[in-house]
Amino acid sequence: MTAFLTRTRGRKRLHWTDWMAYAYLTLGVLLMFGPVLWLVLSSFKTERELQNYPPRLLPYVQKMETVPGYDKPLPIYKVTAGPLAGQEVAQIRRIGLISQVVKPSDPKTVLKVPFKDRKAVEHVALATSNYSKLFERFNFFRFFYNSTFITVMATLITLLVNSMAAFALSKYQFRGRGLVMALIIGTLMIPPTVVLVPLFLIVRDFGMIDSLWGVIIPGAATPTGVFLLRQYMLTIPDEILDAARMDKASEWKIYWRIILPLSAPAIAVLAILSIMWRWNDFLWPLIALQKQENFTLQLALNSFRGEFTTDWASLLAMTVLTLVPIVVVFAFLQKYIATGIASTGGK
Amino acid sequence: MIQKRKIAAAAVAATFLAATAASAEVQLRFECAQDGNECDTMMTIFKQFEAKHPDIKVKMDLVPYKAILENLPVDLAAGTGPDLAKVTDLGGLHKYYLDLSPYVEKTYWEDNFGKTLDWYRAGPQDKGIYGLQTQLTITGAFVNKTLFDQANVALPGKDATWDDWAKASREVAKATGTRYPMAMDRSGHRFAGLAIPYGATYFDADGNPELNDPGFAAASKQFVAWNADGTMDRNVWAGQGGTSYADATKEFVNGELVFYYSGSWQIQKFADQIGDAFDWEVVPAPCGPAGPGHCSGMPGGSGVVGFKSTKHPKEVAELLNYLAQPDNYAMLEAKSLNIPANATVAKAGVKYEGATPGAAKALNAFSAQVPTISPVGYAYQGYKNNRAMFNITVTRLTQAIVGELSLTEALDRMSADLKQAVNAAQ
Amino acid sequence: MLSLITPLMQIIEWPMRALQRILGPRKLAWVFLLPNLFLFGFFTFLPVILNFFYATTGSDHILLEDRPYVGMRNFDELMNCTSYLDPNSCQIDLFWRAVHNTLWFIVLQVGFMVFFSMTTALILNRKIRARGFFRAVFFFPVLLSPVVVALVWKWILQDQGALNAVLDHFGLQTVNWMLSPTWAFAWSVFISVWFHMGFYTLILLAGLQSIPRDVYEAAAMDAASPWRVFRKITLPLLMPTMVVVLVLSLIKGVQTFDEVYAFTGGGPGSATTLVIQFIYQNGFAGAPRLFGLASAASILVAIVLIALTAVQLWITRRNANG
Amino acid sequence: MSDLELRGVTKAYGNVEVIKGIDLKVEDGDFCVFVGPSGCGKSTLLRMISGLEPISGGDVCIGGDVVNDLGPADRGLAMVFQSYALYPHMTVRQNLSFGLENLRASKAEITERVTATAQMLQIEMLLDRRPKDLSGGQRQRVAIGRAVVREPQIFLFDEPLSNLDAELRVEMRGEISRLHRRLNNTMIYVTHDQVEAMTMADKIAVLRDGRLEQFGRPLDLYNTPDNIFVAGFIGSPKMNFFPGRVEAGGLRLETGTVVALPPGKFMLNEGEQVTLGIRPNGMQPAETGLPLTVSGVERLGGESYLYGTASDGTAVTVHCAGQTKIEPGTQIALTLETGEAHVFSTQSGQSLLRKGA
Repeated sequence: MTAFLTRTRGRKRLHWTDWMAYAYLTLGVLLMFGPVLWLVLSSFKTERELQNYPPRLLPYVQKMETVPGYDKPLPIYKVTAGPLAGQEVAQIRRIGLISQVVKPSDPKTVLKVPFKDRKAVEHVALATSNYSKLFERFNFFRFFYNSTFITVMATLITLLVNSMAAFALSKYQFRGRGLVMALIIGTLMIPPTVVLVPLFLIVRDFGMIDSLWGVIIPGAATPTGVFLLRQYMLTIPDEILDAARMDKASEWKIYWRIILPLSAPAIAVLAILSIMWRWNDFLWPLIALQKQENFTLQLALNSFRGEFTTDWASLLAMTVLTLVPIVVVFAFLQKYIATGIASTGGK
Repeated sequence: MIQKRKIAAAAVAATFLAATAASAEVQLRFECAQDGNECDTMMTIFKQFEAKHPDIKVKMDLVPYKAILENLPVDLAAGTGPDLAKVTDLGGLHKYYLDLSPYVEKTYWEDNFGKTLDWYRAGPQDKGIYGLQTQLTITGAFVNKTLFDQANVALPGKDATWDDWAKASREVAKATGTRYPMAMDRSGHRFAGLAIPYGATYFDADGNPELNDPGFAAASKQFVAWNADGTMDRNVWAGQGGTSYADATKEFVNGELVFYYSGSWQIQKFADQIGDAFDWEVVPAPCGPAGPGHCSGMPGGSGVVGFKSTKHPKEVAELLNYLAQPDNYAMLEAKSLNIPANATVAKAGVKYEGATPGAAKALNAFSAQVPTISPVGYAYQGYKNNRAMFNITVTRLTQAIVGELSLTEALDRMSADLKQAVNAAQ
Repeated sequence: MLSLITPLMQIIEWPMRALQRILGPRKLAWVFLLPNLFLFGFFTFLPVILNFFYATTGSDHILLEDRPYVGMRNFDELMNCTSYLDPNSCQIDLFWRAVHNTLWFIVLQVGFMVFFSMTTALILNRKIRARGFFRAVFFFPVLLSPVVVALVWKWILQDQGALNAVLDHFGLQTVNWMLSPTWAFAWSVFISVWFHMGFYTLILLAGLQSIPRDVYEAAAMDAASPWRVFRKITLPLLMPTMVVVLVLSLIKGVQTFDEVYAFTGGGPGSATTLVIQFIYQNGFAGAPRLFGLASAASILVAIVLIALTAVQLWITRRNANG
Repeated sequence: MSDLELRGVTKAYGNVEVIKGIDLKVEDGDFCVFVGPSGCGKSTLLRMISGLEPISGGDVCIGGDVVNDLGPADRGLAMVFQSYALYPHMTVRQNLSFGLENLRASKAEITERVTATAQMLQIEMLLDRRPKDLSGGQRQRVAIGRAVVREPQIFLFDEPLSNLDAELRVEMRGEISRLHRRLNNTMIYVTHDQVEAMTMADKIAVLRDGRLEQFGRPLDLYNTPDNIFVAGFIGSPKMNFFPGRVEAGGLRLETGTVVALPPGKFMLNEGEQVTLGIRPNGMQPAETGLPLTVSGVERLGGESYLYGTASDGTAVTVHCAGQTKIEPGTQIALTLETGEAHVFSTQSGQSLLRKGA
């Protein structure tokens, strides 16, 4: 438990708390990652396999074989009962409750097998066409560019604007500070869904509808970000700022040379969150963007959802594709979260 | 406002007309969401149109269905809508529609699209032409024929009632060990396919909508009972809440369901996914206590409309008129595997492209049901607040199924909800 | 990255220095706030204000200028109950069902969320092997879209889903999870914790970095018991971050919608219908859109949330002092 | 010239006055220590001098100029903070050069001054490390180095040694004193530790409750404290205080003992309530005198301390040379060396020493 809390137990033998921790993590991997892994596997399933009920873990397809005398490959079944029990046969056609089959070794002789006494022979196969279809179907790279542009610009603006505000709100005493803070947290209380329409009308009046900036700008001053950064900056000792002031640093310099680097963990978190929000954002781009050439990956992905049916095979493949960049970004940024540099030299 | 905008647009156009010839090209934006390939097929036809009208370009924005349902009305209200779109809330968006009648041959449209034109209109007095029904759907029942064969139960005949089907399905399910005898999509629209044979009228004598007529109540009672005794697959309705949609496609495709009440749009999917696993069929619309005249499915579907806010009404109308022509329309229906709403095309019959024999047979079976659709079905489909009624039915009926409300309470709540919705929509 | 930022910051330094000379360091705070306040004011605050106006209007028109003023009618309708404890006695019974569900939901969800994200953050903060991998694992679900999350959990929990298959394999009683109101609710809480836990873990992980290592070393020298170390050192020093997590998890807990909606649709019946679903279905997916009612409901929710947050902050502040 | 003068300086937060008007002049090159119990306002006063804390009233003058409106960086000061406040994300070298960069010194000059400072403080080998990799003493040196490198007119120290262990503290004390002799700058040093004050200061300012109690050389404060507070605060162990009353020819203590005082040294009015102050080394065990019950004995080898209570309950500390044989629990008597005694008015606490005596 101490090790839980202190992280600096540098002994060679594993403490029992280490075992606990690893047990927890193993369970975590199963529970947190298992479903995700299943999704990734499922993105390689055919639409038919996805509709399979009950669902299966791995992507299966029925074995097909080319039998001499037949133009198309025939599906292979295993016979479960009767004289042919245990043998693999290729089905030519099914009429009512009877299957007409041939043995691949003897394609001339047509046999009849009760429909109930056969079982499809299946093997694991990846339906990579789910992926290749995406690139044929629409201009994937255009959507990728739009998503990337929105994500990068929005994150940069969010980080700059939010960290400046958080700096002011955490390190200055001024009249109205409490009010500003209360307003910022207060607006969090109104569910975002309900303000979409008013926001749409405002953005329209700014002339930003159907432009990428119309997606970038409105969410840039996120209250969550300001709140998160402010609370982190509160933990930075004021004496460091004083020291910098004595060192003739201007307030702006204190902001970007002292506060920003010292808030690196929180900035990294906000960067990850902002990237994630923007990359995955669906509702707002859906309403703010109209022309297909401005669409983001999420909009394209959701266009697989029709009125009655969803093309899950394509949707899952696209989901996995859109996940890849953000996972890479996370892997890169997560190490900054652990950059503990808060030691100021004091006790 | 629109008038002003038109004048401004005209002025701008006049100024630049001489200067730039290229600016004479008209671009039409078409917003579309699809289940299969409807939008893509329409685009191929539009390409042919472009070839004939080099000055008009059609640009399609393929969007999630959610955008059509939830965002398009906001866009239209805010004046940022597209020129035309494929919509499903046919009556609800009426106030934004462009009247095509000044630009198209009215008699052709009237003769061929007859009843569906009403769905886009404001009311009986309205004689405008607003939309082209590109996808006519009809609700109906699919059965797993193979299971019937295995159980050695004969399919109930042409005039079989819902009750007959329930009995037969239960028998088949029991004999074959199938999990679910019957299922119905979780939709108020589908429920009408049960309610109409039970005598539901949906409108009172004055034409006001209602959700508590005796027929409707009887159907509700039956439906709740079937959910309670396991005749209906409870997962579909009781496993959900609110207005969310759910279907039993999975169960049917996997042979776990004997009788599935859904609609014509499923055919393509069934053909693809069931393949050779079992035989399935579309059966005639089940009847009910209300008698033979009421054996009817619910019509529905989507259509393409132009919007008043467009700067190019003439071009929009030309485009829709082109699509409405028998050859083009037939091609659209043939490729997207839909039932034609155009009388000429329907009479000639559609040669469905790439459809398996089973699918083609099913499509034709549904086509055959179109003429027998009950007037109640047409009226219900054409009522502008029908989506509110669908939603209310689903929400409240589910509450009765899971026991949150008694059936009486549920019916009372439906009436109250409907009143609130109708008031708000006025 | 740094080579990009430095010149930019240096360019801004000139005007900022001039402003500092004119305004003095204290008023400069407003300059730092200004860009954020501008964006916030127009794109976050103004829509919220407009929302208040929507709440006092009726009809299904979308533009505010088309909507007739109805005063407090929307609020009156929502509040019209014989007993607030019995949704069936209310005019808008579904709203009150949703309120009841949501209250239960946040009690469970916020509790589990804070507990598990805290535990996970503490463990991930240790010197363990493959730390980056484990962090990613716990953060992964956050990256998924609600539809996909609901899809995979339906595979697991549906009548013939993976969980029942496992139960069946071990000869245990299977349950149709989606049809039981209690289980569907419990799983909704679970899924939403599963979905969002990584978010709070990440915030706490960053917060843990602000605790100087030497403090722990000193505590280790004092042979303080682990629980005491946590209670007396980690927690107080983590307090600013803890406040973020508590406040955000409460607010976002009340606003839970997407994943539960995609998972159960609010069912069975209305067993998992949460307040935001009510708002969404009336204001957005509704036909006709009862936008006024939805706005009014959102304001009532906000009022309750403000009260709850105030209580929460008051308690954390008191605890921090004591 | 870098003398510092405070004229009627006050500080108030809202209605609460924390600095209640202080006048003080620190000469150029002086090492001046602000000392007082915690909460006396000494750190606030220092921050007001530095410019980090705006003043509410009065003037701060440096080198004869009023600097009230100048920012901290423009006053030509450097400060060493209690927590050192090193920039944790910068190396030692960057910590030292940050201020110089802000002053727009040339690269060459920065390198030169940083190297020189590092050499002087013997931290050259630490230049590329970060603060978290340094020991407490090393961090302290870096903190001082960061102040030194800027070559300020006046150094400000805010309890810089309070985070160090006892041994290091003694060492650093010497170090700072040497630094002062070497740079010969004005230094203002805040501490709550009177030993630090006594050992390092040229001048001590004793503060209490936002007021300046006394300002002067260390030994002046020790020998002629202006009031009971200063008398009790300066000197270790603390001065002993006996309540009593002025009688003809001397003082009658509460214990009943009568003490004769040097005539004319104090302004005494018969019957007045006074407090007799006498340092532990102003008393000796003897055959007769003030009775004392010994409760504890500390033998330090070269000297010993006795702790006990007088008959009226007053706690008393006595210093003895050598290794005393007195055991705890015994009753002894003390003679008081009245030549070293101080007398204060019990009512005002002010010393009753006759000026010029």
